[in-house]
Amino acid sequence: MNMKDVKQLGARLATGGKAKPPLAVDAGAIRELAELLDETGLGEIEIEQGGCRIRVARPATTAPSAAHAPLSIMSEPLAAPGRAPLESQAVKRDGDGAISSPMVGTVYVAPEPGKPPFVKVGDTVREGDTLLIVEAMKTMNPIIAPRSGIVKEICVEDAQPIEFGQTLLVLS
Amino acid sequence: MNMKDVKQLGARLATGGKAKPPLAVDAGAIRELAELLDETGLGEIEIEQGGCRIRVARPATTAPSAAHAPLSIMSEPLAAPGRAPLESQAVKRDGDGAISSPMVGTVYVAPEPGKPPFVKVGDTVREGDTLLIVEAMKTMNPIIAPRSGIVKEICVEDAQPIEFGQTLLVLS
Amino acid sequence: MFEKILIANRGEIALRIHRACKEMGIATVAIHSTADADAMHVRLADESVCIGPAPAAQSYLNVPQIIAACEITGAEAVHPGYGFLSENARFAEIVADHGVTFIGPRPEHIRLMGDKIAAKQAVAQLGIPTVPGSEGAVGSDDDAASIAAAIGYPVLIKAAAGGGGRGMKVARRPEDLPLALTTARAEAKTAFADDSVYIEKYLERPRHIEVQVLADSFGKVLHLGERDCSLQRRNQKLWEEAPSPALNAAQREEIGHTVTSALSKLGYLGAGTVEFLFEDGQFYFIEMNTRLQVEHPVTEAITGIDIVREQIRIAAASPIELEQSDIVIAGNAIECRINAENPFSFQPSPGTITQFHAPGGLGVRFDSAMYTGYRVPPYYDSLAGKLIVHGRNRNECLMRLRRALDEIVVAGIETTIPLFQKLVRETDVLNGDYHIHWLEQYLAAHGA
Amino acid sequence: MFEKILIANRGEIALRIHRACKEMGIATVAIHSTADADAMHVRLADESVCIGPAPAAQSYLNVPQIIAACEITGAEAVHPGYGFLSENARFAEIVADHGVTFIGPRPEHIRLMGDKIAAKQAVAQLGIPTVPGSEGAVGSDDDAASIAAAIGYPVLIKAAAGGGGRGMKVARRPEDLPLALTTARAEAKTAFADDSVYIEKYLERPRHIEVQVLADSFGKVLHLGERDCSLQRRNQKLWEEAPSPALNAAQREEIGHTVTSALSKLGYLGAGTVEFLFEDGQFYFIEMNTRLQVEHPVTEAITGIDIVREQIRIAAASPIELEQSDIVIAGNAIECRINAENPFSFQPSPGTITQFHAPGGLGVRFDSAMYTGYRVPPYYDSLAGKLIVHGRNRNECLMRLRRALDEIVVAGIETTIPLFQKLVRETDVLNGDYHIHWLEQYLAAHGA
Repeated sequence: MNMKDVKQLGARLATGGKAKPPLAVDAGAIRELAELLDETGLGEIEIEQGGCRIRVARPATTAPSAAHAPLSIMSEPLAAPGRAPLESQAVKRDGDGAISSPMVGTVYVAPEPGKPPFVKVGDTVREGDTLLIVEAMKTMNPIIAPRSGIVKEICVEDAQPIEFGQTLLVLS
Repeated sequence: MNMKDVKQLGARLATGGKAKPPLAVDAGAIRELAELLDETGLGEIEIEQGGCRIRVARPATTAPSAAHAPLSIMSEPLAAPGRAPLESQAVKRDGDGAISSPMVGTVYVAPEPGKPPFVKVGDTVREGDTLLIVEAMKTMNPIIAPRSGIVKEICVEDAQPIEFGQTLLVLS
Repeated sequence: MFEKILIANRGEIALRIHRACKEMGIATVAIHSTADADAMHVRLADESVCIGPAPAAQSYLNVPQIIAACEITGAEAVHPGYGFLSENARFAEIVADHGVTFIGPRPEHIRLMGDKIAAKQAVAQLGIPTVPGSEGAVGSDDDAASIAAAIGYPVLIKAAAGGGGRGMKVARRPEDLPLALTTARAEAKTAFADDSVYIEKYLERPRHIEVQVLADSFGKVLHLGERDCSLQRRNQKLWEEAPSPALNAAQREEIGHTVTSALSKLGYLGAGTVEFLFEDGQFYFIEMNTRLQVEHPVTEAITGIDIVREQIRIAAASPIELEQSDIVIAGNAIECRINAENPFSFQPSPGTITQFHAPGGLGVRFDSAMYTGYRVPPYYDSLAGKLIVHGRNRNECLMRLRRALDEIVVAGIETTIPLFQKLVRETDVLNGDYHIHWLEQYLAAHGA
Repeated sequence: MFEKILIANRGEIALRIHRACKEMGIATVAIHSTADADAMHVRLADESVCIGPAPAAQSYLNVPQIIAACEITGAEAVHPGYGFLSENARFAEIVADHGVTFIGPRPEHIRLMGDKIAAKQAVAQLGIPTVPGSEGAVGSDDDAASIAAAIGYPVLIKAAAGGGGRGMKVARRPEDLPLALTTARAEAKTAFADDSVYIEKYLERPRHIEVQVLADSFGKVLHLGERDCSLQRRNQKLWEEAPSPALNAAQREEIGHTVTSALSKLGYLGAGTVEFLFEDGQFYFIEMNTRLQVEHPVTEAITGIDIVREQIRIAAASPIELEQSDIVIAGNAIECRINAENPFSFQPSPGTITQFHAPGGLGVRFDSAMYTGYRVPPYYDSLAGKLIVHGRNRNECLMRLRRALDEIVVAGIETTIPLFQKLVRETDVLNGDYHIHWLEQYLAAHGA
């Protein structure tokens, strides 16, 4: 169970249990249940009581983990077969601030080689500003700020190949 | 886990629910249920009583469950493939009273066809008494009471084939 | 030979192509939608690129993204598999325009065979038999009678403007013809405001038989025998076998020769399949598939030839290293399509596979992208695996199929396995005595 | 034909035999120890009988219990697999005494081949080449020199009372002989208080080559070509292939003929394997295995013949339906033994398989009783699965092996897979240039 699921569960519980403060009691319960999962080695625990219900579960092992995982496009080839699964490095980040690539291509941080980058960490940007450029099929596609904010992190390097959905930049 | 245990657990949950804020985690109950999962080999346990409900589970089962399970020697052939796994019917019972077969063979409850059985349910037997006979390779092997007791249950029928370790009879 | 191939597909066929590449020492690039991030083809490929969201139109059919994926990975060739972009002539052209080799036929042949009417005319000119019929609308009843006599009864009267079965009548004997014509014309008039009808040969219980072809860039065209794919439901093949229980060696050689000589004249390149209806010893062209087919493994089983490997070699301008006389049909093979759907209602059944265990042993091949914990996504087609069994004769093959079907474990979703467990015990199937309507009739009779 | 067969074994070979039975329409009885209650062969069999606790002596080697299991299930025949009771002549006799057919050779031939000295004498009389040597202890140095000259150098001087390498000296040339004799005699005297020595041909880098034979009750004896099992560690075969990279068709035919004519004279029945050392074009008998062998699937792959099926048919007094000329060697096959052990130290690694995924695709067979969640028990041998790949030629076979090895998932225990992933990239292995000491030398050089 990842944190996102926990939050959703908390929110759902909070809605159901109208009078209670959103997370106070539930978070504790979930934390306790999570500890119990660890302690007991259970797959899941579900509790329902007086209109409230908690179910916690460890995600079932899904994929053959000893199968060699694919190399994401930006990682160096791994030498040995039989390696452990990699999390895809192209996973979208949670949270509103992440700007992900709408296309496959090559990302550029500056309008031209040698020129200063469009943005740096700490810069304040306004909605509509160009943040990066993605080149695909000889076309330059500007990546535009969807809202104003401060550049918290730039997740790519200049001229790096990127996948669809890959996080490029995070606005705070 | 027998019904008595379930009821006790449920009762404790209900009690706990009253004394505590809406969503109380009865860690003791869950720990106990986890132990019961271990003990019983169950995949999951769910308890609901008086508005309270606990469900605990182990991660997914291990063996290919859709593979047709073997027929134990005393069951009728199942017609359809893809059936659910059978628990081996030859599983040894827990507890001191169970007398299990030390060999593969055919069990007889009486010294000769038509004669009265060696023992009946409710009989008092003494250590060394013959309880049954198992025939294997044309040899008659008496099954001897390992201790004195009362015959609580006879688990086999006359002339039934039996496996190694199969429970024949229970002494109380 | 190519150093790196991008596999523009998903599921079992992406894995199939990956396997051929690895056996040739070629690196693979998997593309995938966000829904397929955990898919087997992605896990096994040397590199992977997420090209779009779950809907196929935005991912597996998204040409610019696929081209961009070629560019950033440096793939030298693209294998389209089947479905998706595999018979898209424009895609083949765009790939070529970007300096990447399309592993498949020439765009003009993809285009030609994609137009069913033009295809029929073209192959007829090349000597491939088609369903005989009037060239267009028939005139008088006398004209119709002489055409019908030439074709041979039974004949089908069809509304020229028609469709959906309306305005269609069968005349089984000459004396049935006038009434059939009158009725068909009346229905056509009512339905389409046009009473013109045409006549063609009516096939009552045809088999679906298709011939697998390989053609290299040096003009060599070989056939690998036929497949019998008559067991279908709503034109979806479910059970394919090779060789066909209905063909003898002479018929095989004859239709094989007809097909290879036609495609040789056409200048065809790559793998392809010419599909026929077959009845009373006669073949009637249906269409040509200018791509790898789902059921290619049955041909691989009986010939020992890796068709995907040959596709790749041909695309790399290597010659086929075999002659027609090297192609030897050994034994019998059957493929069952394990679809993620209810075995009788065919209702799709996507979901998580809680347990998966492949069948093993002698003569059994299982091509599948399933694994324990894999989630069959609801976005794509329901094919989840293919069981292919090979035996020295058809009986051994059927018995092997039976035991292999009883070994597979796919829990958590519904599959077509129970249907095949029934079919492999049906007398008609055991006898090879079936036709393209058999399965639908069987399902109707057995409460499907 | 039998209606029901009891499979007196466990693991992958029990499953292998079950599969052959199911394909012949024969019901199966699995026997198992308490440790194997959840085993795959038990799960798939039509019936199962628990015959004893985990230790093999009390279960899989427990003859009375196995006979009792036949009695209560009504099994008409017993297939012993390999290991356990498969080469126990007394078991074969007891089975027969109880009116049950033993699927294997006649007890007298099991007994004969079980006595290594008697076996060597018997096969030599039947015309099978053995390692040449002095008939017994050699006398004077002059006698020794003439014997050595007759055998051909290099020769090995061995203590007649010897063992463990003591009292063993190699003479590579005639001039080495006197010193080798003196030293060997002195060592023999010290070690065994007996200075008699004998001489035999010394093989420096022999290959292990074995010939698979089938003989029916009508006097027909066929050979199915050879297997090369030279890649061994401590006499345990790890990698087997067929045909041998070292044999040509003429050699194959010659040794095949030698073996079949010898076994024909012997009146042998059933499947058997005659094992040889092979060096410089010469074969030297090691022993004969009067049972199915672990590595039989490589022969099945290249001949298409189901050896277990043939065993069962022969035991049912059916004639072999093939002639020697029907046996055609097609392509190459390699088997890798996937053992539950450390790939380099070979330390056993029993435990629970947390994830299992079999390799698939064209030309790949996986024989294994593993499944996700299966617990490899510590009581029995470490063989957990066999990967068998088949290709049209040795190179295709090797490339297929490489990709299949990279596909298998066996998590939770250590296996020999990483060793094979290395071996399949070693030049000597790729060239087929190896002998019975190669693997031990390789492991020593690579830090095993």
